[in-house]
Formats: sequence, C-alpha cells, structure tokens
Amino acid sequence: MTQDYLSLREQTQSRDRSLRDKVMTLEEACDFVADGEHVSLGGSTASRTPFAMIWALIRARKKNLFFSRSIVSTEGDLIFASGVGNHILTSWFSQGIVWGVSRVMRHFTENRLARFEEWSHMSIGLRYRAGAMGVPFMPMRSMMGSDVAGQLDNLKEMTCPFTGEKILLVPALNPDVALIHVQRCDPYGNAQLDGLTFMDIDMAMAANRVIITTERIISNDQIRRRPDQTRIPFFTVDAVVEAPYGCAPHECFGVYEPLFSHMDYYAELTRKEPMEGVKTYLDEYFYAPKNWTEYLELIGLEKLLDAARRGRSIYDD
Amino acid sequence: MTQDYLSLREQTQSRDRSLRDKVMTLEEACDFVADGEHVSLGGSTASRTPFAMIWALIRARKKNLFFSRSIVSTEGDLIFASGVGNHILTSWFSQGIVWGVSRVMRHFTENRLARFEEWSHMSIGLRYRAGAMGVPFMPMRSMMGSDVAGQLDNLKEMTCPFTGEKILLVPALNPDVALIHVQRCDPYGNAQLDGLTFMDIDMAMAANRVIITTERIISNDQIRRRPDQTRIPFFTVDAVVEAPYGCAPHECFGVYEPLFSHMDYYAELTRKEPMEGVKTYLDEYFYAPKNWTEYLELIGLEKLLDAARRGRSIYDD
Amino acid sequence: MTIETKNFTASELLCVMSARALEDGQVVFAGVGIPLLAATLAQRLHAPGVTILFEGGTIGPHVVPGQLPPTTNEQRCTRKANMLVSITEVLLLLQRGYVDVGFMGGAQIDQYGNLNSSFIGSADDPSVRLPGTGGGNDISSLTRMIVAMPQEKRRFVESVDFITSPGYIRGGTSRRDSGLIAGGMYRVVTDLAILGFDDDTGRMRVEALHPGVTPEQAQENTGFELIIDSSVGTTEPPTEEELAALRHLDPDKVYTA
Amino acid sequence: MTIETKNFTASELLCVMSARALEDGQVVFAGVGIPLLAATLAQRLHAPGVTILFEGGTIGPHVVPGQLPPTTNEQRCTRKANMLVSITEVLLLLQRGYVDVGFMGGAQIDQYGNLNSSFIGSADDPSVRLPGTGGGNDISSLTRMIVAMPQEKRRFVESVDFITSPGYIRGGTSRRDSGLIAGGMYRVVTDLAILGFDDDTGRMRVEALHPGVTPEQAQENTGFELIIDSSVGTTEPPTEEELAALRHLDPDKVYTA
Repeated sequence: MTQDYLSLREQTQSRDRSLRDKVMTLEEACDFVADGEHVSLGGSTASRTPFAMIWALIRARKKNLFFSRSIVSTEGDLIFASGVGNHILTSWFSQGIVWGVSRVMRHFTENRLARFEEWSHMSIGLRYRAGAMGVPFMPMRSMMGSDVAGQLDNLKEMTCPFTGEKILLVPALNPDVALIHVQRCDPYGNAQLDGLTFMDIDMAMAANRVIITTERIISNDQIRRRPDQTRIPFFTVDAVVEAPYGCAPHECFGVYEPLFSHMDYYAELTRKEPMEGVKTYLDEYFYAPKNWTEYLELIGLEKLLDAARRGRSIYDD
Repeated sequence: MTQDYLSLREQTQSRDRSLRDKVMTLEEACDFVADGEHVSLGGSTASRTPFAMIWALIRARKKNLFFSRSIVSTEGDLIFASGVGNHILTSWFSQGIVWGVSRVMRHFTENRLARFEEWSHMSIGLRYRAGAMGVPFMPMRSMMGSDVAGQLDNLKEMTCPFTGEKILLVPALNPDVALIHVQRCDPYGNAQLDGLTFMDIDMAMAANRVIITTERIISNDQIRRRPDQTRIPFFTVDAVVEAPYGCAPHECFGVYEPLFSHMDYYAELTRKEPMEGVKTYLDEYFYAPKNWTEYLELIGLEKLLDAARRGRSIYDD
Repeated sequence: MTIETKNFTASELLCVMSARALEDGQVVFAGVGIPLLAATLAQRLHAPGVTILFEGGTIGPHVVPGQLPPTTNEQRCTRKANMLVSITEVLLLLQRGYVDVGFMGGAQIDQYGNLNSSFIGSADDPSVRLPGTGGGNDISSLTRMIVAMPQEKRRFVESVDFITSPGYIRGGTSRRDSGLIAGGMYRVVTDLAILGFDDDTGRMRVEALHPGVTPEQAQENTGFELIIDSSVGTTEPPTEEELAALRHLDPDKVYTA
Repeated sequence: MTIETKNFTASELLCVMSARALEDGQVVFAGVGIPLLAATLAQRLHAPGVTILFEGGTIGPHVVPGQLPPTTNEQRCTRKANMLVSITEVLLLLQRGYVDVGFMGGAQIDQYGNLNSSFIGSADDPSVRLPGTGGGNDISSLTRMIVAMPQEKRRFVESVDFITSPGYIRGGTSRRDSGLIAGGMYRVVTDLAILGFDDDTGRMRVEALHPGVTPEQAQENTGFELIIDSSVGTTEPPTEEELAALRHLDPDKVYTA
C-alpha cells in the first residue's frame, strides 16, 4: 500500500507539469480514473463533496474503485450501491448525525459485500500529509491502545530515539486520483478555496493525479493578482471541469448550503427498504438525466436557489 | 534540546489561552523574554524580520539569547555585536548576496566568540513543524551524506519500517519565544499575513510564547468577517505590539520593500572595520533614539516613503 | 426521572448539566449534537470566554441560534469564527496541547470510560455496524474528556464490544502503557448523574446525582458496579434561565427532542 | 577567454549558457543571483513554459526587468506568481518529486560535484566562515542539479573542504548509499565549458567547450583531472538576441557585473 519513493517520484516526473489548459467535461475527466484505482475525495461529510465527479464516475460504470475520505456521507451509500467502489477508507460513514445510521452502509458492511476500513480522523490526515511531503510515514500520538488500531495491520509503533516516548507511525497515502471541488480555479488548475479546506491541500499534493471541479473558471490573471490565495498549484492538476452546484445536494462554502430537504427525501427513501430506496434514487438522479444540468433540474431550481441564498449568507455579517 | 511531551504540554496548558486584550508596548513585551532563552525569528533574510522587537531586546540589554531563523541577515550581525545573543541556528547567515559575506559574522564565528549552527533550510522548517504538531521529530530525505549533517549531534537515521528506505529524523524545535511581524492583527493576537509566510505559522504553533508586532491593529470583528484569512490563532499569542515600519530597514510584504540605500550604508560602514562599524551603527540607531519613532526618523522619512511606494506597488498590476 | 417539576426533556437536562461542566476561558473541542449545543449554551451563560473548536477546522465560532449545523463540517459551524484551518491542523491542536477539554457524545461506554461507536457485536461479524470514530479516537487519546450521554444499562456496559475512543482501557496504568501519556476521561454527564473516574483504578465513580435521583437508580441503569460514596452530593436542577437560553439556541429541537 | 568578439562579460556568458540548459515546460528551483536571472532569461527566450520556484515560497513568478530581487525571499520574487507557499512547503515540492531541475550558483566544487558554501579551511578552525547552505543542501539532495559558476582552479578543487550540498559524495554508489536515492549533479555550467558527470564513477566530465576554449585551458583552470573526450564539441556563442534580453533584465548589472 505504501508506494516506494523511487516509483512515486518516477510517476510524478512523468506527469506533464507545464502550465497548460486542462479544461474539459465531466465525461472526459472520467478517463483519468481506471477501474480498481484508489480515488480520494475532497471535502468532508456534506461539505465540498465532489458530487458531480462521483456522479460522472458512477454513470461511466467504473468498477471496484477504492475510495478514501476524511468523513463519508451519502456519497458512500451511492458508491457501494452503484458498484463503482467496494472499499472505503474513512473515519466516519453515515449520512449525518441528524438522519441516524445509514441503512445502506449497514447492509453492505454487515453482509460483507463491501469494506468500510476505519482509521482515526487525524491518522487519515497525516497519511495524506506524509504522501504530500514525500516521506513514507508520519509520527503521531493517538490511536494507540484502541481497537481501531488493533484492526489495522499497517501501523508501526516505535520508541522515539530523542525522547524515549512511544510513538505511532502511519504510512503515507498517495491516491491514484484525487477529486476536489473548489469555488474558483483557472484553466491551468490553480485553485482557490474559501472557508474550510478539510484535507484537500495535502490530498492534492499527495495524489498521482488530480481532477478539479469548480463552481467557476477564472482567468490566470486573476490568480496572479493574489497568488497568496492559491491553495492548489497547477502542476498537481490534470483536469479542470466547470460544474456549477457541483456539490449538490451537499454544500459548497459561501456558495450554497446543503439541500436539506433533498437529503431528508433521500433518508426517507432508504429508511425502510434501504437497497430498493438507493436503487430508485440512483435510477432517478444518476442514470436518468442526460447531463449535470438535468440532474440539477430534477433536484429543482427552488431548492438550489434556497441553498444558494443560505450559502451566501455567511458573508452577510 | 528536544522538550519531552509532558513538560511541553504542561507549559502549554499553564498559558492563559482565553480571548483577551494583549496590546502593549515594545518595552513591555520584552518582559516575555528571559536571558538565555531560545528566541525564534519570523520572516526570512530581509523580509518581515521582527526588527522592532529585536531592537527592543537589544536596548533592554537582554543577554545570551539563543536565536533560530530560516535565514539570517543584518539582524544576525547586530545580535552578536550587541551581546543580546551568542548562538544562532540558521541555514544561511550574511547580509544578502549582493552585499558579500558579512565581516561581522566572520569576526564572531572565526574567532569563536559566538556560534553559527548550520542546518539545512528544510530541516529547520521541519523542526518547527514537529514542534507545532506536538511530535518529537519529523522524517526527511535530505542532508544525509553531507558534512552539514556530520557537524550535528542530534540527528538520527532510521530504516523505514514500511519501505526499508533510509530516512533521517530531525528533532522538534519548540522555541521559548517566537517574534513574528505581521501586516494586521487584532488585540487578541489573531494575525493575518499577506504574501510569503516563510516558517512563521509552524513557528507560532511550536513556540511556548509568541510576541506579535504588527503594522496595524485591527478589530476582532474584522477578523471574524474572513476567518479563513487568519494565519495565527489568538491562543498562541502572548503580546501584541503595534509597530509601524516594524521591519525597517527590511521589508514587510505589500507595505514596504527593503530600504536598500540604508542597507548599503550599513554594508559600507562594516566593510573595512566590521566591529567599529557595527558598534557605531548600534550606538547611532539602537541606543541613541528615545523610541521606535525616533529610530524611524533617523532612518529618514524620505527613505520610508520610497520603500512604502515600492512595497505597495506589488498590488498595482 | 423524579425531579419534581419535570419541565424539561432528558436531552435538555443533559445539555444544561454538560454546559455547566465547562469553565470560562477554556478551549473546548466539541463534537456534533449535544456537545456543540452545550458548549454554545455555556458561552451564552457562565462561560462567555469559552473557545469552541470543531473538527471540521473551526476555531472560536459563534453558532447562530436556530441554525445549528447538521455536522461540524458545514459553514454554519464557521459563523463569526476567529480562524479556519484544515482538519489535520485542528486535530493537531489537541496533540500539541492547546485544548483543555474534549467534549463528545457517546453510544456505548464501559467502566473504564472506553467508548464504542464502531460495532455492536464482534468487529468481524457485527450485529450493527455503527458510523465509526470520526474525531473521537483522536480527541479521547489526546486530551481530557467530557462525555454527554443518556444513562442506560445497554449503553453503560462492563466492557465495550470495541474500544473506538480510549478511556482508561483496562484500568490502572494501561492507558499510559499504551503510549497515551496525556489526557484521559474526566467526566461523563448523564441524565441521572455526573460521573468521574477513580485516579488509581480508572473505574467509573459517581461525582454527583441529579435532583431526585437515588444511588440505586444510578446503579440500576448501569451494566457494571459504580463506585458510589454514601455522602455523594446532588446537582442543582436546570434553571429557567438555562432552559430559556437552550430553547433559544435550538428552537426546532434538532438536538434536544 | 578567447571567444573572438568578446562583447560580453564572463557573468553574461555564464547566464546565457545556463539559460540554455533549461528546457521548456520544466519546473526549475532557482537560487538567487545567476540562476534566478538565467531562469528568467530562459522564460523570455526558448522556454516560456518554464515554471520557476524560489526558496522563499514562490511558485511560477514573472520577475520584472530591472527589479531583480536581492534574495529569493523578497516580494520582488513574487511578482505575478501563480502561488505563494511557506518555505517548508516549497522545499517539500523537491522531496515530493514535482521539480525537474535545481539551479544554483557555487563557491567551491569538487570532482564529484560536491559543493561547499560553508567553510574555507577546516570546519573547526576555518580561515573563512562562508554564509552556509541556505536551500542548497536540500535542493542538491533531492533533485537533479545544474550549477552555474566561474571555472577557476581555487573553485574547482579535488575535494571540497566541507560538503555543504552533496553531489556524488565520494563517487560510485556513495550518494545512494548515504540515503540520497534520487537526484544528483547533472550539469555544471562555467565560463569555459559545460560539464557533466560520469554515470559510474560520478566524476566530472567535459560535455562541451565554449567557443575558442581549448581542452588544455579547461584543465588548467581545474584543480583535479577532468574527463575530456578528444571529440568533445563546442557550444554556440551567445547571440545578440540573448545578450539583449539579458541586459534588458539586468540593466544595472546587479548579477552580471
């Protein structure tokens, strides 16, 4: 699982890291993901989830992907139920505390149809960080003594040679592809993020490929006016896709809040007959629409506008 | 040198981390530094050097301080020559490449009157980062095989338990006090930085005390409007001092460029008779003026205005 | 429940009692649900100087009444915050020692304060797969903990099925021996009592009972033997001011139904 | 120097030849002085798609002609940059493998491409204390290197007094054995020649001589035996276009005196 240094470097050196236009469609960006690969997801829970790209991968009938994310919400249900992925590494997996425990997640994990690999929240962040830094591990002080650590076979304890303290080493995580949704990005992949950045920066630096979806594409001149606002550098990025409301029904900081009533609808649909419910949902919202705009239309303009009004309100004070 | 975890935590827990007004004068802030302590300096070379606070510590006749900084410029000469410090840990120490090798640095190091402890640039950054993260070391891949490493006795090589690769461990650096100059800060210590951040963020998180000097003090309401622009959180900060042109004759990003002609003057003064030159400079600019404003007057308003015009020009494009 | 004028729900009691456990000036790492609400309540009452941290990366926000966030990762959590950082950075504040109290809810706890939010039954063949640790493992590994949860026999078990978030592990020095040399369980706030832990054994102990609750009731609702001193004291019931402030914060009873 | 129309300084020759060593599309980590200037020159000529990194934390800037920064840490380095990061982050780009070429000046170099910028004489009792490594040690440890420096006997020594920035250390596999498994010296550009390194021994080799320079001259200005193939080629002299572009960038001859 831990990529050795020379192969990681070779992979990075072989990437075209020049300043070039990478704008494409959701469908074209799917070519950057191969079946069975490790795909990491930006954002956390119902925030800045790269929903448009997940939606595109499911529609492209990708298979057996391994996903990692800090915290997984509804997208986890849809990943398992669609068959796009059968293994998710995360610290928490359910729709969200107010909707109760996901019945879909329970169905897949309790019947061993798919794997939910649980790590501590910080350890996932540190694994991406080690991957971003080009070192094979990070030292940390939590998780020891717990059964979370007991379930994992790729942890190492060591005695610190400086202090004699017990330290846990967690291995670097270098995803094959990272999917990250941002508020603004230029055609080359220079991305600006507002608000909470979650684990996205480390994830982008760690990954061997990065697909950015963005609420809007801005000019490189805009980027160069305030370079200290750029959070992801262009040379880590392979594809830039403009996808307005690209996190719906989840949130994009400062642009729209979660579409709560739509999430209530999904929770209701999957409460009694989880598998039937999620399949109905996939048919209706993932496979039926012709394109992303039709998906948004199905969700409904009124809900989008309401979410946008609430989203922008963060800047009202 | 590596502080053990329990003592580090105890020291941190005993700090008053509540949201409270910390505004004071340069002279009052000197009370947060005791003789013999480890003082880390924000900025790098001639950028965002916390000159006003160094100036105040020299005037307060502090002694035997141990300094660390990414790269040291003229402030290093003044630290050694004034006696405020006798040991500097850095990766590079001279006035700046265009002025040649510092004769003052040479005098002190070649005559073993003071110590210039050389580490690789990245290793210093990673040592602050380990300190900021609350771990006793960081792993890295440079410095091995060089005489820079050969001169240091607190490095450890290890074989990575995941990949079998040779890895270097560098120990955490938790300064007693960090001096950091910023463009804006609120009375509680929430600091915003524009442009290059150097090693300042890790340094602030690593230190056991932080003194912020700032071009101007802004309200906490301003901070709360764009919390994603805050770079140093209030609870790490012990003192907030408003010091306009607080980096002069060095630069503060977006506010003023270096005062090149003043730096030429200093270089000229110390070229032939380095020790006489630097003592003359200290007398004239450090000990003679009654306060920071008088120091700035001695440098000259015309030079300040010129540097400010050049500094703001970064936002002209 | 035998408090005479029971003009509040069990969740409201939990919230008020939890809020009281926080002291002014503390830096509190709060989980979603009751902890988030109780920490905000403490800010409005006796502890205006409490700094709240959320695991999404928020430092020092003011949550807006009636707009409680569904998780600690949404923009609602960031309202009027002092600073936003990455998830990794906010968790590292715990490791660095900047946090006074971790404050979480719990699904299942045992006599040593270990929390389980991962599996009911065995991890290999669980009867229920729960959502997992989230920040819980890191928070309880790295700082002093306050946990808020209803006291029921099925939740307070002798030994949890799975240690998701470590308390004193198997008691004695076992937590420290595992490498967790700082932090540890401090208080468990329930609808019946305030519980603490014995310094030497790490076993759960009653610190105070809520008004009208008897030692027997506390024991009956616990799946292991509680340490109860015969002279154990009683908490003050929620005041009208506390309840009014709480209901102002959560008018839709998102967390206090 | 015997180039016929010597209408340029040695520094200008160095700059032009160094600029040519960069390829379009590369990510180049450039030090202050000649490297900064040469990388900027390459951008204006054959390699507009070169991305420059500076150790102060700048990614992809456009340096303004006539406003060359005195170090790579000032705001002048950040003009029209794509991104600014911390010093630690920009150096970690080298470690992570995002950089194609490290590009530095040198004070003293030896037959294995080791650089010394720390001490003349012994480290314990030096005759001159030099300013030290700066980013040099990290850059040369972690990526493929191009070094630009004047070729003089006192600078090209058999064995440097102190290995500040590692080349092939003691030759053979010694670099790799030390733990430096990636990168290494690639080219040394001087005012006399373009130098490379033998794959097996790690010893310095002449790749090409500048116009009018003889193999003997190159050897005479070197304090150890150079590998020189009898069929070694010759570089093209600086063109008027190259010199004009260079002088436009550094009209005050800050770096090209």
